[in-house]
Parts: sequence; C-alpha cells; structure tokens
Amino acid sequence: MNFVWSWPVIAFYIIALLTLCCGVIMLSVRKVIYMALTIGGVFIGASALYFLLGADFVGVAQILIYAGAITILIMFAIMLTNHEATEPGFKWSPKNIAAAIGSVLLAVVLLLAIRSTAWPTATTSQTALDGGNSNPMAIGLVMFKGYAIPFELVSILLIVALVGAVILAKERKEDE
Amino acid sequence: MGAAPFPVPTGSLLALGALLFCIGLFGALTKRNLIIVLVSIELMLNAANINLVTFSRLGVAPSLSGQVFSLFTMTVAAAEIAVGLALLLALFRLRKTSEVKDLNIHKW
Amino acid sequence: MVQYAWLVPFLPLVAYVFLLVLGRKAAEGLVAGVSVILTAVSFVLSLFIFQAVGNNPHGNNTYVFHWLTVGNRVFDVGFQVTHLNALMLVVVTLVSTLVFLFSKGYMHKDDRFPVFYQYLNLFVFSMLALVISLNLLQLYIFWEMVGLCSYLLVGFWYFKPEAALAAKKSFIVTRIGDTGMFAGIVLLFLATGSFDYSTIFSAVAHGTLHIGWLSNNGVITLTALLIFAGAVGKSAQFPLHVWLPDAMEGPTPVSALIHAATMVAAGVYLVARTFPLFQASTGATTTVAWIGAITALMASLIALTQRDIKRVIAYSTMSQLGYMMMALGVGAYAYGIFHLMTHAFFKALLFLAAGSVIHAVDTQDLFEMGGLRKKMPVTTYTFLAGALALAGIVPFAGFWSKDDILSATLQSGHPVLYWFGLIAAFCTAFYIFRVFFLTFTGKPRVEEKYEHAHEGSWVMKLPLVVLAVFATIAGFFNSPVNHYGLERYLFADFASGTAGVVVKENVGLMAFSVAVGLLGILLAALMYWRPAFGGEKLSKALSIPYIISFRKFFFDEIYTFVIVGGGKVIAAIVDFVDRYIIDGIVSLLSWIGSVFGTMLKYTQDGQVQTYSAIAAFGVLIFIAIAVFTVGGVL
Amino acid sequence: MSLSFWLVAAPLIAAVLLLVLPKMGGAASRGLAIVGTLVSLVLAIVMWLSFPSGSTGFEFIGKIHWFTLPAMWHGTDLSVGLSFGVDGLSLPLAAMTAFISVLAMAGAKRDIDRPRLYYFWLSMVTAGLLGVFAALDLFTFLVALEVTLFGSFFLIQLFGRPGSPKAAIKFLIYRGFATVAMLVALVGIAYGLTGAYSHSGISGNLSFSIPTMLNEAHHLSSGILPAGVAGALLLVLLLGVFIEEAFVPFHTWLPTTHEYADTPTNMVIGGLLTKTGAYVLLRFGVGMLPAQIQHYGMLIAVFGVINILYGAFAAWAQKDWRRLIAFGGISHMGLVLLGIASFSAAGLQGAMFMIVSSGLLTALLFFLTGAIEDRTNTVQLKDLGGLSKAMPMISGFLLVAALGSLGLPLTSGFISEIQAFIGGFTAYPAASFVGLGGLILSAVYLLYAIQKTTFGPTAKLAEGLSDATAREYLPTILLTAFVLLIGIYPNLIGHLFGLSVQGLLGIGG
Repeated sequence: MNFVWSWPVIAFYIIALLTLCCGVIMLSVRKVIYMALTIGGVFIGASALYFLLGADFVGVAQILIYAGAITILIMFAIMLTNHEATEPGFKWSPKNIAAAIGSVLLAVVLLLAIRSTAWPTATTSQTALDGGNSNPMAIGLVMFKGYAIPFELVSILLIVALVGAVILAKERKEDE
Repeated sequence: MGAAPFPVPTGSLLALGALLFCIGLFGALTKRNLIIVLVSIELMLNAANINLVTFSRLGVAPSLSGQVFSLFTMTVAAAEIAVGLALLLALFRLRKTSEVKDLNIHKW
Repeated sequence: MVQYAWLVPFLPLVAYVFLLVLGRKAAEGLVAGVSVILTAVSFVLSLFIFQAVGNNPHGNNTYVFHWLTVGNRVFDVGFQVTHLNALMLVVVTLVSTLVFLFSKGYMHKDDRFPVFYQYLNLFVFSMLALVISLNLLQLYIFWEMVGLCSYLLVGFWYFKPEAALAAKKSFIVTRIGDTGMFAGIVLLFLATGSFDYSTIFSAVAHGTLHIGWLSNNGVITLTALLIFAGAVGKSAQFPLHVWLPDAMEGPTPVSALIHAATMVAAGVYLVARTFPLFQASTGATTTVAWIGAITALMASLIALTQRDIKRVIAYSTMSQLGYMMMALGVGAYAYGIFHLMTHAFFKALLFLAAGSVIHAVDTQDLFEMGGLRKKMPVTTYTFLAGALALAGIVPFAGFWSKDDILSATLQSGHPVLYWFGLIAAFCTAFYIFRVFFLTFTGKPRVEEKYEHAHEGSWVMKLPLVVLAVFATIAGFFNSPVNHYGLERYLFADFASGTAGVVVKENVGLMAFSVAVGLLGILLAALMYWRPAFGGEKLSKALSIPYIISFRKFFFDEIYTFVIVGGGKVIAAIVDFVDRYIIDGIVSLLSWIGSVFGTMLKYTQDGQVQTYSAIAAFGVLIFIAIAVFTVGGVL
Repeated sequence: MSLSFWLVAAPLIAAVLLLVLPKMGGAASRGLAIVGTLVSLVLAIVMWLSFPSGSTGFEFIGKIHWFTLPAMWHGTDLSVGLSFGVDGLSLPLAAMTAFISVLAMAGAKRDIDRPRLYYFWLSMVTAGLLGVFAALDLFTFLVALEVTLFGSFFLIQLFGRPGSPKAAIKFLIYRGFATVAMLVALVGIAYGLTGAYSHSGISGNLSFSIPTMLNEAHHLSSGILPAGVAGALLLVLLLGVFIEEAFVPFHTWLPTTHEYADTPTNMVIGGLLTKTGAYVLLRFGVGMLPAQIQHYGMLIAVFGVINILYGAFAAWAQKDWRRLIAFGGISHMGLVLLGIASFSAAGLQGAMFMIVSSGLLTALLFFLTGAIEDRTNTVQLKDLGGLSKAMPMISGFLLVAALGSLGLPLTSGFISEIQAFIGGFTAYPAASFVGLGGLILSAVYLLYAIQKTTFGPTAKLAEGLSDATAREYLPTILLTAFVLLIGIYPNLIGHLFGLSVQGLLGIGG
C-alpha cells in the first residue's frame, strides 16, 4: 500500500488516536460520571471523522444528537439515579475473561478480514456524490425521494419513543 | 471526475470502526452499571455509523445512501437511549439500584 | 337310536342349567334327585345306544354341524358313536349315576351342596361329550372342560389351603400335557387339513401326512407322541403323575368319579381313539408301553407304604392306568379298554367304600382306623369285592382284564414289560389288602373315632352294592362265557375286524398271576391281619426302600425344586431384568435428559450480560466461519 | 353422511356437549357420555348386520374434504380429508371399542371428582379410538391417534392413583415416540405407494387415502418399490407398533400405567388402546408391505415368542394384580405377532381374534380386580385370600376371566390361540414350539393369582364384604357373555375377519 503523507492522513490518525483513547479511558475510569464525559469525546471524534470524509451533514447531526442530546441525557440519568456510583475495578472473573477473549477475538477476526481484503481505491469526490448540490441538500433530496416511507416510519418511532419514555419515567402514585 | 483518491486508506477507517465496536462490546458485557452498558451500546452503534459513512464515500459503489442510513441509525439510537433511560429511571425508583447484576428475576 | 346320542350328554347339561337356575339355596333332595334321575335316563339311553351300535356296526354314526371357517378350511362339530364310544357312554353314565346317589349322603349338610352337584353335572356333561366327540378339536375342547371341572371339584373346599394348592397343581400339571396334545392336534390338522378321526386315519393308512418341514413318518411319530403327552397328563402317567395323589383333597365322590373311573381314564380313551395313528409308529407304541409299565410299577411301589387311605387308592389308580397304557402300547387294544371298564367299576367302588369309611370315622389315616368290619358290614364286604377285583383274583373283574393284559404283553414279545406288570400285580395285591386289613380287621386303634362310626344311609349303601356286583361279574363280559363278546364288539370299529394283539387263552399264565396275587394277599395278611412277624420289624429292615416309597420317589421334591423353583427363578430374573435393566435403561435415558436440562438451566442466570456474551460468541463464530471460508484471509 | 362418520362423531358430540352444557352433575355427565357411545355401538351393530356379504373392501364410506396441500409431489396437490369407513377388520374392533367404552362408563364408580371432565376425556378417547379404527385417510388416522394419546394421558394424570402423573408422563413419552415412528413410516409408505412408485408411473398422484394405498399395494408388482426402501419403512413401522403395542423391550410403560390408572381407564387402555398397534400392523404392515412382512417374518415370529414367554414369566413374578394383567396382555399380544408373522389365513385370523379376545378379557379382568379393590382397598396378592366366601360371584367371574385368558376352550382365548398356532406351525415350527410354553405359563401365573385371591382361608380384610352390586353385574356379565359367545360360536366375528383376511392375502398371493 503506497502510503502518502498528507494533511488528511495526519488528521485522521490524530482523530483516530484521540477517539480510541477516549474509548479506552471510558472503560478504565471508575466514576460513572467520568465515563459519560469520555463517551462525549468519542462522539466528537466520530463527527470529526465524518467532516474529514466530507459528510458534513452527518457530522453536524452527530454533534447535535450524540455529543449534545444523548450525552446530556445520560448525564441527567446519572444525576437522577445513584450519581455517586462508582464502578468497581476490573476483576478477572470467568465471565469477564470470556468477554475479554470474545472481544479481542472479534477484533482480531475483523482486522484480519479488513487487512486481507483488497479495498477499491475511491476516486469519487464528495462533490460528485452530492451531485453538485450542497451536502445537506443532496441528503435531503435522497431522503425524501428514495426513503420517504422509512423517514416517516422513523418519525413515528420517535414519537412512540418519546411518549413511551415519558410514561415510563413518570412517577406513578402507587409507587409511593 | 479525475479527482485524486481519498488519501486515508479504507482499511484504516474500517479498523477504527472495528476497534470501537469491540471496545463497546467489551464494555457492554463487563460493566456493572446499567447506564454504562447503555453507553457502551451507543458506542457500538457509533462504530457501525463510521463504517456506513466510510462505505458511502469509499465503497465499491459510493452513494449517499450510507449517510442517510447513518442518520436513521442515529434516530433509532436516540429513541433507544430515551426509552432505555426511562426504563432505568423507573427501575431505579422501584429497586433503588442501577446495577445490571440485580436484574435477575429470570434466574432459574 | 344313535341319532339321539346327543341326548346322553345333553341331559346332565340340562341338570346343570337347572341347578344353576335353582341357585345356592336349593333343597338337597331336589338337587340330588334331579341329577340322579337325569343321569339315570342318560344311562338307560346309553344302554340302548350300546345295543344299537352293536346291532348295526356299519350304520351311520356321525352327525356334523358347521362351526368356524379359517381361510378355506371349515371346522365342524358334531358327534360320532363308535363301539368304543358307546361302551364309554355306558360306563360313564353308570358310574356317574351311582356317584350322584352316593354324594347325596356323603355331602349331606355341606354349605355348597347344590354347587357341588352343579359342578358334577357339568363334569358328566363334558365327559360324555368328550366321549362322543366327532373330531380331535372337539375332543380337546371337552378334554379341557373336564380338566376345569376337576380343578373346580378338587378345590371345592376352597378354604383349605391344601385343596387350593392341589387344584392349581392338578390343572397346571395336566396343562403341560395338554399343551403337547394341543400341538399334536394342530400338527395333524396341518398335515391332513382336518381334525376328523376318519380323515386322519385314512391319511395315516395311505401315508400322506405331510407338513412343509416334516415327512410322513416324522409327522406320525411326532403327533402321536404329542397326543400321548396329553394322555400322560390326564391319566397321571409318569412323569406327569404328581397331581393325582394331591387331587385327593377333593371330596371323595369326586375322587371316585373323576380321579378313578372317568376323567383319568380319558387319557387311555384318547390313545385308544387314535389307536391307528399310534400303531403306525413303532417309536410311539414303544414309548406308550414303557411309560405305562414304569407307571404301573412305580405307583404300586409307592402305594405300599402310604398312610392315607385315599392316597393308596389314588396310587393304585395310577398303577392300573399304567396297565392300560401298557396294554395299548403293546397293541392289546381291546384288553386296555376292557381293563378300563372293569377298573372303572372296582376303583369307583373302592373309593366310595373308602368314602363311606372316611364319612364314618372322619379321618383318612389308616393307622387311626381298624376293626370297622363289625360296625360297617356292607362297606367291608363291598370293599373286599373291590379289593379282590383289584388284586386280580379269579373270578373277580380285575382278574380277567389284568390277566389279558399280562398275557398280551408276553404274547407280543415284551417279557420285560410282563415282569414289570407282574411285580406290580404282586404289590397291588399287597397294598390293597394292607388297606383292607388295617381298616376293617383287628382292633380299633382310635377308640372315639371307632365309637361313632356307623354305616351310611341307603343312598350310600346302594351304590356300593351295585358296584360290588359289577366288580364281581364285569370280568365275564369278555370271557369264554360269552365268547369274548366285548373284544368282538370293540373290534367292529376297525375295518379289518381286529386290532393289535388277540390273546390266546393260556391257563398256566392265568394260574401264575393269580398265585402272585394270592401271595401278595398272604403277605399282607401276615403283616397286618395276623401279625406273624411284625410289620414294624420288616419296615425297619427295609428302611431305605421304605423311605423312598413313602416319599414317593421324591418326585414332588424334585419337581418343586427343579421345575417350580427353576420357573420361579426365571420369573424373578425376568422381573429383575424388567424392573432394573429394561426400565433401568429407560430411567437412565430420562436421567441423562434431566441432567442435560439441569446443566442448561444454570446458563439461565438471569444476567443479561451472560446472555449477550453467549450471543456474541455465537456471532463471533459465524463471522469467523464466514470470513475464513471465503478464503484469502490468512 | 355415512354411518361410519356418525360412528366416530357421536362420542365426539357427547364430549363437546359435556364441555359446553352448564351445570352437569355426575349422573348427567355419565348419562350423556354413555348415550354418545351407545349411539356408536348401535351404529356399529347396524353396520354389522347390514354388512354386504362377501365384501372384502371398505363399506359405509363417508368423506369430507378438509384442505389441500398444494404441489406436494411433482406438482400434484395432496387432498386431506376426514374420511371414514369400515371393513371386516375394523368393524369388529370398532364395535368392541364402543362396547367396552360403554361398559367402562356404566361400570365407573359414582363418586368421581370432576365427573364432567372425566367423562369428557373418556368420550374423547372413545371417539379417538373409533377414529383410529374407522379412518380411511392417513391424516384422519394420525389425528385420531393423537386424540387417544392425549385423552388417555389426562385420564391417567388427573384421575389415577397417587403418583399417577409420573406414570402419565411415561405413557405420553413412550407413545409419543410410537406415534412419531408410525407417522414417519406411514407417510413414507404413502409416498412410496402412491407417489414415487405407483403403478401408474413415477408421477402418480400422491394420496393419503388408505383405500387408494391398499389398492396401489394390490396392483404394484413387487419389483417397483425397492426392497431396501420398503424394508426400512417396515422396520420403522415395526418400531412404532412395538412401542404402541407395548412389546418387549418397549413395554415398560404398560405395567406402570396400569398400576396407576383407575379402573375404567385401565379397561380402555388395556382393552382397546393397546390394540391399536396390532391394528396398525395388520392394516398397514400386512396390507401394504406384504412382501416385507414375509421377508422379516422370522424376526417378527421370534419377537412374538419372546413376548409370549417374557410376558408370562414376568406376570408370574408380579405381586400386584394390575401389573400381572398387564404382563398377561403382553404375553397375549406376542401371539398376535406370531400369527401375523406366519402370513397365513389361519395365523392372520388368529391374530385378529386375539386382539378382540385379549381386549374383552383384559377389560373384564381390570373391571373385576377394580371391584375387588373397591372393597378391600388392595390388589396385592399377599393381602388377598379366600374371597370366594364373601363374594362368590365376583370370584366366580374372576375365575372365568382367568380361564378365558389362559385359553380354555369355549372361550374366545382358545379360538385365538388355536388359529394363531395353526398359522405359526405352518411357517415357523421351532418358534411355535417354544411359544407353546406360554400356554403352560399362562395357567401357572393366572391360577397362582386366583389361588392367592379367591381360595384359601378368608383374609381378615375380606370379612364381611358384600358381593357384586347391580352396577358391577352389567359389565361383568356382558363381557363374560361375549368371551363365551365368541368361544362357542366364533363365526360371529369370524365371518367378518375372514373377509378381511381374504382381502389381505389377495395382495400377497
């Protein structure tokens, strides 16, 4: 593989490194609230990656939904529950060993598969993909032309989730 | 169009996704706090998103569909985390715990 | 006349049904009266039939009805009156009538008096139907029916454990022989396509018996031996003789009718009825002769030492049946039947007389009796007549028939069998007079039993007297007096006009066997009547033979140990295999299943993470398979 | 609608009514169930009397189309229906089913818990059994078989003695396996005979109709269906039949079941349910795979003899009347195998007689021992004795039943035995000679049990007990009457069986 040093490449590796670091830190810290913070880092790293790949709209959506909404939601959940909770240190229990082995093996298998595949070299630019429009507009066109029904279904899903979450989270009288 | 190929190798992007997925999996399987388990699952979804976006640009047949799909995934993830956390709150109110190991009413 | 022969068994059946309807509370007089009268009518009918058959020996004597179809074969039922059958009808109805009469006195005040008569009537019906059966299948049916009646009557006093055991034993032991007979009949059916005597005999004559896997001669010998097995069981021949003495647990009239005069003689009748079949196989006749001779000798040796009056007579019956079998085996057809007839009279007489004694003194032990002659003269002298007949003293019935058999044996070239018979004859004379002297002469051994001893009423005395008359004169039915009438009568059944050996008079032999009999009586008299030398002393001197004889050659012990014990062991093994091995394997399988279930249960620990870890492993495996089988990965 | 349809439907309707009608007491429930089965009995008798003489095929056929499975075999559709009819083999069995069921219901104790449920299941089992015997469609047959399976399961489980649920599960699992094996074999036979290898060519119309299958077997020249395939099908069928029929070594469910089930259930299971296997073997084995039955004849005969002796010896060792009767039944059914193996007119007819005879006698024995148990609370031989004193009638009938069971002439048992052995001696003399041992042993174990029960000094627990009541006389007398009637006039059922035998042997010849 001819490896060309260029700014996007450097940027990718920095982003990748930071993202992975955040992920590993998330696994290793013990206070739940810190975990929630580090996961924000992972989300932001991913959005940076999207920008790098030219998927501007997805990147923005990632920041808005994940880094913004979901992280905050998690924070709230932690605050509403046992916010002093700490995760005990990693124990080499059989279950944990099995999980570790499984995860590592999966990573190995996937990486082997990725490595041994001859990936096509992309020649299409993002502009060409967008068909001359801006990226959000191009996505909008695709979504409403090709994926109108899934889009509507997803909106129903969101409403259901919204109502469901409210009902579930609401304090009921008989609980008291 | 004659544009230069995207300089970052596809394999590297996919490898990042794979590693993030495995980290998320490990977390989901081992963490004891239910919130963190949910977070780990978000991480796995995110890893999948990275792959979707990567293939939308660098796949055999590049298309915007990948990006659209990642948007759908995010929506589903948002719905999931909302319901999941609501369940968590209800559970916490009932059981005063948010630990996974206490959710064992289906034990043999 | 012959076409009315079905009435002969039918009348006892009518009596049976009538008594069944009357129920268990019927009056004794009515029950006994109906039975005696109907059987007596049967007897009279039998006499007419006997005469009719004799007058018209080649007339139609067969009447057929359709019964069951198997494939293209038809099973018939019906009746047939040959000369042999006619004679049997007369003998059976006569003895039955007398026993019915006797039972009125003997069973007086028994709780189940009507039931007793029901069973007896059923027996008489079955026995008569057996005698006039058209074919072997029908014969087998009634053969089993008489066996059933025997079972019921031996176990009549069901509350006595010995009676219950004896009844069971009698049925099962005869069943062993019957099973062989069953197989023989089935094989004959397969070989000839018919159960009918006539078809079978003509096939035997033409040598056309054939089954896929067996030749003509093989079929004849095999079936003859199998049928003989049935006769061995029913007639209590060695080695299936063990049931008869035990069957004495039944009421004495039953012993007289069933276990002396009629049913046990059915075995002899069967061999006689299928005589052409036996004659076609030397192996079969030799077997019959030897079994008969061995039984005759063995039973008479055992009878020497028994203490129970009924058992002595039972062994005597066995021994006499052995004579009959021996006669048929050596080919002395007519003399076997002749002896059957005379034996029926004098043995029924002996049993009834013994019954009279038991009725009077309420014991069966010879050594608790004695001196009864003064109290029971009728019984004494009738018993004496029977004893003389049995001992073969001229001119009593037994002399003629037994002597014919012995002569025929010698004449047909079986000297060894002759000596068997002669020794048995000596023993016979000894044991029956041992009984006579112990019972009727000398001093009473148990006073109180002697005190209340008395002769029975006329219903008990009349049969004794009638039978005593027959025991005295029946021998003349086949004697120079009537030019051997019975012999000629019986031979009329055979197309050739004769069957087997025809005895030539030999006065020397006759005198010799009478002398042997007298010698036996003399010895008995010396030992038990006028004890010249103590019986005790002789017994001591012969203690080992005495024990062997007294313990009946240990047959019961051996059978109990080997056959019954062996069967029980097999049954226990089968039961063990069934409970612990076969069912054990089943339980093991179910246990394995439950172990696996339990093991899998523990994977359900309620932890979501465990489940998802397992699922992740599953996914991992699928991914690995997919990735590696695509190739090019490694 | 044909008579044979109503034959099956009548108890089914009674069962449904039992379920639907409100407020049914014990007497009303029993009455309704009896009426339903009685209708079947009357219909069976009507069919019996009007059965066309000389007909070797099915009569009184009734069909309802149910559904169609599309393109099951080379593009042809498979029509599945409810189809009923009777021939010389199934009509006596159906009549016996209705007869014994009515008597079981009529003779049942009056104080049953949940009588509606009880008579519902009893009616269901009856309907299922009638369906099994009268089915003319494989699908109908298998459905009916399942109905009997589950019906009996609930009867054992809910109404048995303490500990019965375990026995019920054993029963269910065993017979479940049997059903599976038979299902595989029967569908295989249907494919083989009407689909793949029919005489009209490889693309014959696949059919589940039993008359069509028999017809194909009749026309099929022996070479077309490969011997290996047919042999494998027969072996699978035999496996199913052996379990269904409780043949050694697949029999252990039967003694356990009888030990725990109550009296009417025992009558139905022992008298009827254990006869379905033999029926299957005759109908499908002999009827559709005659060449293979002959080919494996030695195997079947040997198994038959093993059953005769094993059952008899095991019965001898039993201390419980019910287990003894169960093993006695196993011994009887061994003779059925011997008769079938001989593949002769006499053998097959003997097997059919034995099915009926064993059914009647087993039901009678269970009923009488049940009556004894009602009084003494035990059927252990060691506890009984001298019952003749207190209950002469029950003891007398018990003796008659035992004598019939040991094959005394003038009972149905003898007719069965002699025919089976005539068949057996034609084909397998050695096996038959060994099998004769069963005749002796049956006398041994039955008379042993009788001696322990009715003879001897009166046992303490038997003192002051009453004899049979009117409720008990009816089934006892009727069953005994038929045992004797068949023994005295065997042509009563012999003419129907004879027709069936002609039909069966027409194929092999």
